[in-house]
Amino acid sequence: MSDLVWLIPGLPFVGAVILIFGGTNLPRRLVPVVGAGSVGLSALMTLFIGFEFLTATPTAQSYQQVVWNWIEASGFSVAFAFHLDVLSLVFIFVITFVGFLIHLYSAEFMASDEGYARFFAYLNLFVGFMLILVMADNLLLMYLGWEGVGLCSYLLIGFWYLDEKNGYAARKAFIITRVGDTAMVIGLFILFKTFGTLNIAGIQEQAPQLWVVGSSQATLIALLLLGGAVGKSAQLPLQTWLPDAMAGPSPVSALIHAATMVTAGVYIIARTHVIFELAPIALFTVGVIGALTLLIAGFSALTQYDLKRVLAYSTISQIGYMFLALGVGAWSSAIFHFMIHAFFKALLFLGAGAVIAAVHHEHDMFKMGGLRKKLPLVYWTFLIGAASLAALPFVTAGFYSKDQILWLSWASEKGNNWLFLAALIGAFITTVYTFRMVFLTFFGEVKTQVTRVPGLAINISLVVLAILSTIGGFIEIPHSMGHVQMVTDFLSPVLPVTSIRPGIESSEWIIQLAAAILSIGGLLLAYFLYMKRPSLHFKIKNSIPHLHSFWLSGWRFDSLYDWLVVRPFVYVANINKNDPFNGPYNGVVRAANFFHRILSFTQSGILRWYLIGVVIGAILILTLGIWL
Amino acid sequence: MAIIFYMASAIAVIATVMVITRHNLVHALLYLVVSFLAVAIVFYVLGAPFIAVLEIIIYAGAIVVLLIFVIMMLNLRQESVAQEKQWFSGKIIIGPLILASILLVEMLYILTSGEPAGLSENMIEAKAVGMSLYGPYVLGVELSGILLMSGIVGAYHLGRQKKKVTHRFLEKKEE
Amino acid sequence: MNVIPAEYGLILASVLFTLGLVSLLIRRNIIFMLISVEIMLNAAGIAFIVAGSKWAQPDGQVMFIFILTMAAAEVSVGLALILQMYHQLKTLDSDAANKMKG
Amino acid sequence: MLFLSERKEVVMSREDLLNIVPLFILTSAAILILFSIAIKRNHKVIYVITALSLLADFIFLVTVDTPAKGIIEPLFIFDGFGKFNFGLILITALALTMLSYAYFEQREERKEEYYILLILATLGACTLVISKHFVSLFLGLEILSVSLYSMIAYLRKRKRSDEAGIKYLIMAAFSSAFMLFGMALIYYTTGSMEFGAIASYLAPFSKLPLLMIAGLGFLLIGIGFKLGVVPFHMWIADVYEGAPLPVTSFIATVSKGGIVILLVRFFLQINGHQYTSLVVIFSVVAIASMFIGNLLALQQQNIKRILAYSSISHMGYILVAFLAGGSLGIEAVAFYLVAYFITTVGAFGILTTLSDSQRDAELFDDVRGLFWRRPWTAAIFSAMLLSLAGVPLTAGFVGEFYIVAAGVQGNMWLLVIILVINSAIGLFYYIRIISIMSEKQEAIDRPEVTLKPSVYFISGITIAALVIALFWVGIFPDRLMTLIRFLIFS
Amino acid sequence: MAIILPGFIVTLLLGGILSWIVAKQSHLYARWISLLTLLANFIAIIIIWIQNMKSPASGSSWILNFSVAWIPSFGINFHMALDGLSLLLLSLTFFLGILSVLISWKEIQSRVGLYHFCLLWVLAGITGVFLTMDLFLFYFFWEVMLIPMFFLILIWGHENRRYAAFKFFIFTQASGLLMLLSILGLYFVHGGQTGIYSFDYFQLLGTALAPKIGMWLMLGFLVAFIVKLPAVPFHAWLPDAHSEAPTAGSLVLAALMLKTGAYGLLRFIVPLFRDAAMEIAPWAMAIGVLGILYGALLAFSQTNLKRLVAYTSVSHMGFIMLGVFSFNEVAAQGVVMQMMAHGISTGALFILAGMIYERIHTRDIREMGGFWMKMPFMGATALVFTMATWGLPGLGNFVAEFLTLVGVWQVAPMLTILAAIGLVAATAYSLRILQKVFYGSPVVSMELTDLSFRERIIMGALVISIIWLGLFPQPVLNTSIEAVNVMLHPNNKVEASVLPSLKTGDAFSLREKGGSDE
Repeated sequence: MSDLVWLIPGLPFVGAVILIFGGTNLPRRLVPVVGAGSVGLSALMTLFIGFEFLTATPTAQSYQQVVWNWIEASGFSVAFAFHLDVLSLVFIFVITFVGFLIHLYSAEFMASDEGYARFFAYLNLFVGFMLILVMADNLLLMYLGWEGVGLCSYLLIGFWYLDEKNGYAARKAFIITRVGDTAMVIGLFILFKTFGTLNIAGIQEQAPQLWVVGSSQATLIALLLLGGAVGKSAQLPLQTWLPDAMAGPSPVSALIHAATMVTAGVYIIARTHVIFELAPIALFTVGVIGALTLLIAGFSALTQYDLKRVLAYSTISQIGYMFLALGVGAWSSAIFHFMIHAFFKALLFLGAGAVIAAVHHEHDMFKMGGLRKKLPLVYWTFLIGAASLAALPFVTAGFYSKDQILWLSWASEKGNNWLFLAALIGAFITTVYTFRMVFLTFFGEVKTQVTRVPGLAINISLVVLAILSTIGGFIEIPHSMGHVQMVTDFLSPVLPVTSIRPGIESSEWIIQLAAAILSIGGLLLAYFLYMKRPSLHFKIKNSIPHLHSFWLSGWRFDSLYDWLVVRPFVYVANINKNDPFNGPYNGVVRAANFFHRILSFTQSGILRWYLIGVVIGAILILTLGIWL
Repeated sequence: MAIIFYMASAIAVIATVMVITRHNLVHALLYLVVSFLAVAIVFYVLGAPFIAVLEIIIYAGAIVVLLIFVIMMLNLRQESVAQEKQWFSGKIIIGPLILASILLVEMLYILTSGEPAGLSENMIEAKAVGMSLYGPYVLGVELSGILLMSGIVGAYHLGRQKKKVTHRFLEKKEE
Repeated sequence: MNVIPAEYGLILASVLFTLGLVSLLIRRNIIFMLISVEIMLNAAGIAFIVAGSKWAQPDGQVMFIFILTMAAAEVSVGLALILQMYHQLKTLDSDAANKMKG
Repeated sequence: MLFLSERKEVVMSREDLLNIVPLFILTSAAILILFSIAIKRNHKVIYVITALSLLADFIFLVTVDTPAKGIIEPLFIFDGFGKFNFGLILITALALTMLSYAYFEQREERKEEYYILLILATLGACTLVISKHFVSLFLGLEILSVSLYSMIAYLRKRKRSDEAGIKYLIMAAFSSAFMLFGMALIYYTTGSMEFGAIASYLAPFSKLPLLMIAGLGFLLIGIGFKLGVVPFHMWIADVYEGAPLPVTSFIATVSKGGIVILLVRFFLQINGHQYTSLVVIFSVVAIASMFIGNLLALQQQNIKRILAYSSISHMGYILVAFLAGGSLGIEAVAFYLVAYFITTVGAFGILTTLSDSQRDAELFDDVRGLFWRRPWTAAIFSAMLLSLAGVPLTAGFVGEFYIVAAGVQGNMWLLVIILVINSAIGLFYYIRIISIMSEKQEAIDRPEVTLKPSVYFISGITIAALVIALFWVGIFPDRLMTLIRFLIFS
Repeated sequence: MAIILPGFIVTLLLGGILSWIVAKQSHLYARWISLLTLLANFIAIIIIWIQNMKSPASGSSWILNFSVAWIPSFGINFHMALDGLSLLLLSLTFFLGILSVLISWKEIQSRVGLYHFCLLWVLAGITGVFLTMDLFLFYFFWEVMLIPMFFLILIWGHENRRYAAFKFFIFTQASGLLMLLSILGLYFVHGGQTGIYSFDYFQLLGTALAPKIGMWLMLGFLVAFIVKLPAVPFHAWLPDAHSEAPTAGSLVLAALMLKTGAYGLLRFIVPLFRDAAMEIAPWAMAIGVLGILYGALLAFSQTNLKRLVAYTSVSHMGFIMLGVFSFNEVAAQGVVMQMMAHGISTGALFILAGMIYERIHTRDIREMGGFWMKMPFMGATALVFTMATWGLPGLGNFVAEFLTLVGVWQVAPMLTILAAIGLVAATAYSLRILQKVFYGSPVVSMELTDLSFRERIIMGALVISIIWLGLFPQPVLNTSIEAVNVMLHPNNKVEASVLPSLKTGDAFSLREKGGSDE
């Protein structure tokens, strides 16, 4: 069965190829069958292979499969090979299953769209590339997947291409991530120069022998890889593309911009954790970036009007948590949070999509309200997702995953108080904006007509995800509550266990209590501001208009980059449009023509003038003769 | 002998200056004859009596006559003199004069730079010239015949509409 | 005083040559130009005679005879052309013959 | 005339006689035509006589086995170099004759004297290439010049023809005067007019005496005038424009070729390369010619004038090879002349076939859209122009290659680089003509040709032969190279 | 067997003439004859390739060798030889040749015969450049390919064709002449040292050059190659020529003719002037990087679609400069890949531009938009090739650029970083194409038809090739590796690589007799 590993990414590609070539000729009914079916098959394959892999005796640490030799040139050798271990299994699992659910959702959600086949083709392509990304056995192949998902993200953000705005958002997303990717590519160059290979396992093996902890080269490489991760995962300072990426259809936001692609940065850091561990500065940077991002995005989320933008900022913020976890060396916690986040954020996006579809594609939360009655299933599932996001204690999966991060950011050897504080504030804000969203959308008076009620496919996906976002947390329960460590144990062959500062284990419950209080406090605050005294939040908003618009615009990062990069680039490009290098050549031409005119003037047609020419020649010759 | 050379040279130069400053073509031609005659004397002094004679016959005689023929034929009258005066204005002369004087100075410098040499006082008689002409240079003589032939044919073709003045004259010279 | 320095002969030739040249440059009347060319050719002939005399050879004189021939042919064709030109342009102004330029 | 020489004591051996027969054939042909005119004017007959005599002369030259090097003291030398160029001039003259027929047939002028003048001019040029003495140099040059005066002004109804004739006459006589003065100075200095004797006089000098420089300088004026190099180039465009097309091509090829050969012979004999002053003077002339010629042609609208100006720069190119010296340099000059002759005759030949009875085809309007009206003509003309530009597949390319090779071997880097720059400038106006031809516009209305097609047949054959030669030499130049090398060093 | 090498060229030349002749009967004949000629050549080269892949490496990088005396007076032979590099480029040439005939099927309606004549002759010249092993012959073909190209632009080009054609011709010819000077210089230096005057590549390979002479000679070659390549600031001819040429002309220019410059760098500069090239390598690489960035910058601001694509070529060719002058094997392999991949991807973009022009008669992207709606198939192919342009992994250009950069990193990290920044800029301009042309709301009201069957074949072939190059580049890399190694390390392998049938020593013995050689 393991021989068929290549089929996991292969099947979605096959689906994509069928959809591309079949295109509009394919019967409309068949489109979702192919699209969702291929991913579903892939998910099944994952189950079987995962099962086999885990039950194999003796327990295999990893499994490699070389499909073919990709590039081999004078010592540069890279294979098209897959690598299976527990880390990738988690990701594959999330990708295929959440992916399948989102496909299922899309089958209904996009049913009336003209580009139905195109949508599924892109989506399948994305799943394929994403799987390659997480299954790649070397960094170059991973880069292939990395760029591939970027491409699909671009295509899907700009899926409704008729609107210029969407195209702009798509380009923005792509180019900004490209900046990060470029840094990563440079990292690959250095890695190759250092190790002579790009094979991840090989690098993991050699790195500790080659570098001591804190080696500058390791730091450099780690920072460059971090660059890629930051771009792809929309972290500071390359986070600005994600809110705009919401221009894509909601399933896209769910799959790409919440569950999978944006967490690729988390994956790559986890994957190359050996390097990061050798580079404490880089690792610390990861934590700081995570902390800052989660705050910045959280504050921005507080002010948004657009339902999906709230979710987008929230995604940035949550990935910030994951980065924070990585930064403090809580590797498995990051992965755990990734998984849970994939569930509830996909759920939220899908729910939001259903809401938006129901109200004539209205995105503004302030124009919604009272949808609780009209869309009960959506409401309930959305509420579950929101609770999970807000990490309401005990019943939600989000609580368990986030709590672990909070705890470790304080307790880990690499953690510190500031990071912890940031995480704590972030948790509070998260609850506030989450329930602001819930209250504004589903409570209050009815402002819009509901025209479209979700059908079976959407409901199934929502329900399944809602279940996952609830029970998903119970696989990892903190010491203070019963100590289940399924994820950490599961990942332990690949990711080291976090070392805790000695002697503080007992204080874990304090942290948990604080977190629980904060999240409930946030809920109450939101309730007070948006349900009880709805006028109050307007007052607050009006009292701090500058801060509000500052947050609304995502801390003005867009304007900053506009001024720093975009405008100068466009300006320089435009002034150069006519290629100044033509200047010298035109100058030569002009000079030649000038001399031509002068010389033509000497050809006056007058005989005596010609004779004078000869005489001058004679004088010159004699002068030269005398002079030399 | 030398004094004759100097005098003849002076006359030649002065006559030539007169030639180039006259407005009237016929006057100029008369000065030209004087110049040629003076040059003929110079030739004689330099020991080339045969050439001196040829100079008089052909340059001072034939060529000048030919020119006068044409002038008569074209019937150039008083207005041409006036025209010539007008063309021969001061401004136009300066440039060429400067150039020519530069050239002259350079030539004089070069000519006097060489080692001084005397001229032989021996006459080279017509016979010697003839021996040379029909000895080593006989093919040259034949080529000059061809040269004249091309002159005739050309002049004949170009001047055909006219009374064949030029033609007849040249035929005579061909003999 | 009896021996004439050879350079003097050449100087005479060059002075006459230059005079011819000046005339050629300043005259617009085409017949005058032809005359000027004759003066120059004659001057070149003088130079040959001087050279022949210097080396006491007849070759200079032979060359003079060829120059003479050439001058005659030149003048005859030249005059024919001048007639032609006078008939077409009704002038002897050499500057008038400037239809071709540039 | 042979009787005369037989009677004298001057010894003329059988070899000498055989050597001089080619000149004799030309002279006889001229006289034969003269008689033929006297009996009855018939264009066709005279044309045939001319063509046959040129052909016979050429055949005689190549078939009759004469000793490798014959000298007729003091005037002539018959060596391989001379004979090669003699033959080249004859064959060029033959081609021009072929092209002339159709051209003059259209014109009501009396045509017959033209052929006499053509033969005499050819004779003059041939004299130049075999002369080794000032007398033969001077006479050859003057035969050429005097014939050309009349040939240029041959079409008397054309004002421009006349104007060109007058200009050429005055300028030629003027430069001849300079040249004669220069010769006199050289004679005065060295006491001889024979190249060899001059060379042996000069041999001990490492630096030229001033008088000698002046003499050579004046001589150069005469030669430079005929070659049309800067600063003696100004006549060239006017004369090219004014002269009838076949005459223009005659001036461009035969007249210049003869002088080039003479220059090479003289310069080599006196070993001019060792005198800095001469080399500098020639280099300056070469550089100026290349630049000024090309720049003058740059935006010119008249094709004849373009070709005139381009010929200035081509002479500059030849001077580069000439200055490079060495055996390669001489070969290059000879080879380039062949290529240049083929190309120039071809280009003017095409213009000849395009001309009508009113005027010559020389304006851009005359060739506009030619590719669509007469594709073959246009293609051939393009080939000729590209050959002038030195583009591969054509003879001009190999010629240019040869020159550059000679220049590189002689380490004349400055000249060679200037040559390259000028090739690029030159390319512009050649391809400009081509682009005019490819424009998709109909040409201005011109009267239809009224001549019998058979008249054009001859021109057509000639041009076809030229095209074949152009590509043959361009693609398989080895034969010609070997021949030149063999003749020069035999 | 070796006769096939001149056979390629002769077939093309004859095919061209034949097309011209039969076009009088029917345009269709001319098209079919051109197509079949190219197809025959393509099949032949593929057969050679396959055969050669089977046989194990014989230690020699040369597969076929053909030599006859041409101009013995100068030691010039009609010498052609085929190694892996030539093989690849020939395959590319014939492949794209076939496509260029196909894309002209409808586009060219006037002077069809002459058109195909020119097209085939250009290809013949390019083939000659890739095959010849005699420097004179190389120069010969180098120039020969210009003329028909000049006519292609001049006669069948767009509005400003005259200017473009002139600029193209003069730039390339002038630079070519400088190369001729260097060739001759090398010839005489070699002859002076060994007494053997020959233009033969293998003879000249071992020439020892004084540093200064070597530098100047190298610069002569370099100018010719980097004008053709082109490298900034010698690129001024390219945007004009590319944007004014007919589609097939742009295709041949971009995909093939530029490669002759790259080929020249690899084949001549590197082995012949190793020391001099090493010395200027930093500058050359800097020029390469400048080209990458500058080309990308200008591509971004263009409004003429073909001009835009032309500037992307400038940008991509910068990688070739960078790779060649890094003297690194990996980078050199990247350069070879870049030649192939850029040929296909940029060629495809020009073809697309041509197809759009056929439909809406403008190349101004401001007048385009929303084409995806009407022409999804075209949009999809455009997507593939814009992706290739910015180097999406999985497509050929990525392999090329990555190998180049990995190689270059070994010697010049800073330049590599700058070049990598160029990749970001590449994303910007290529997405701009997609956005302006295919996305947005449709501005053209006229009826647009999606790709026809013929056009689908063309684009399909290109798409398959670029993906094949991206995913399975190994056959290409294997084919070129030997040749590239020989060029990078001339000392070890050159002797072995000369085939026994060469005899160039006897040429040009006359030269020594020529008296006045200094």
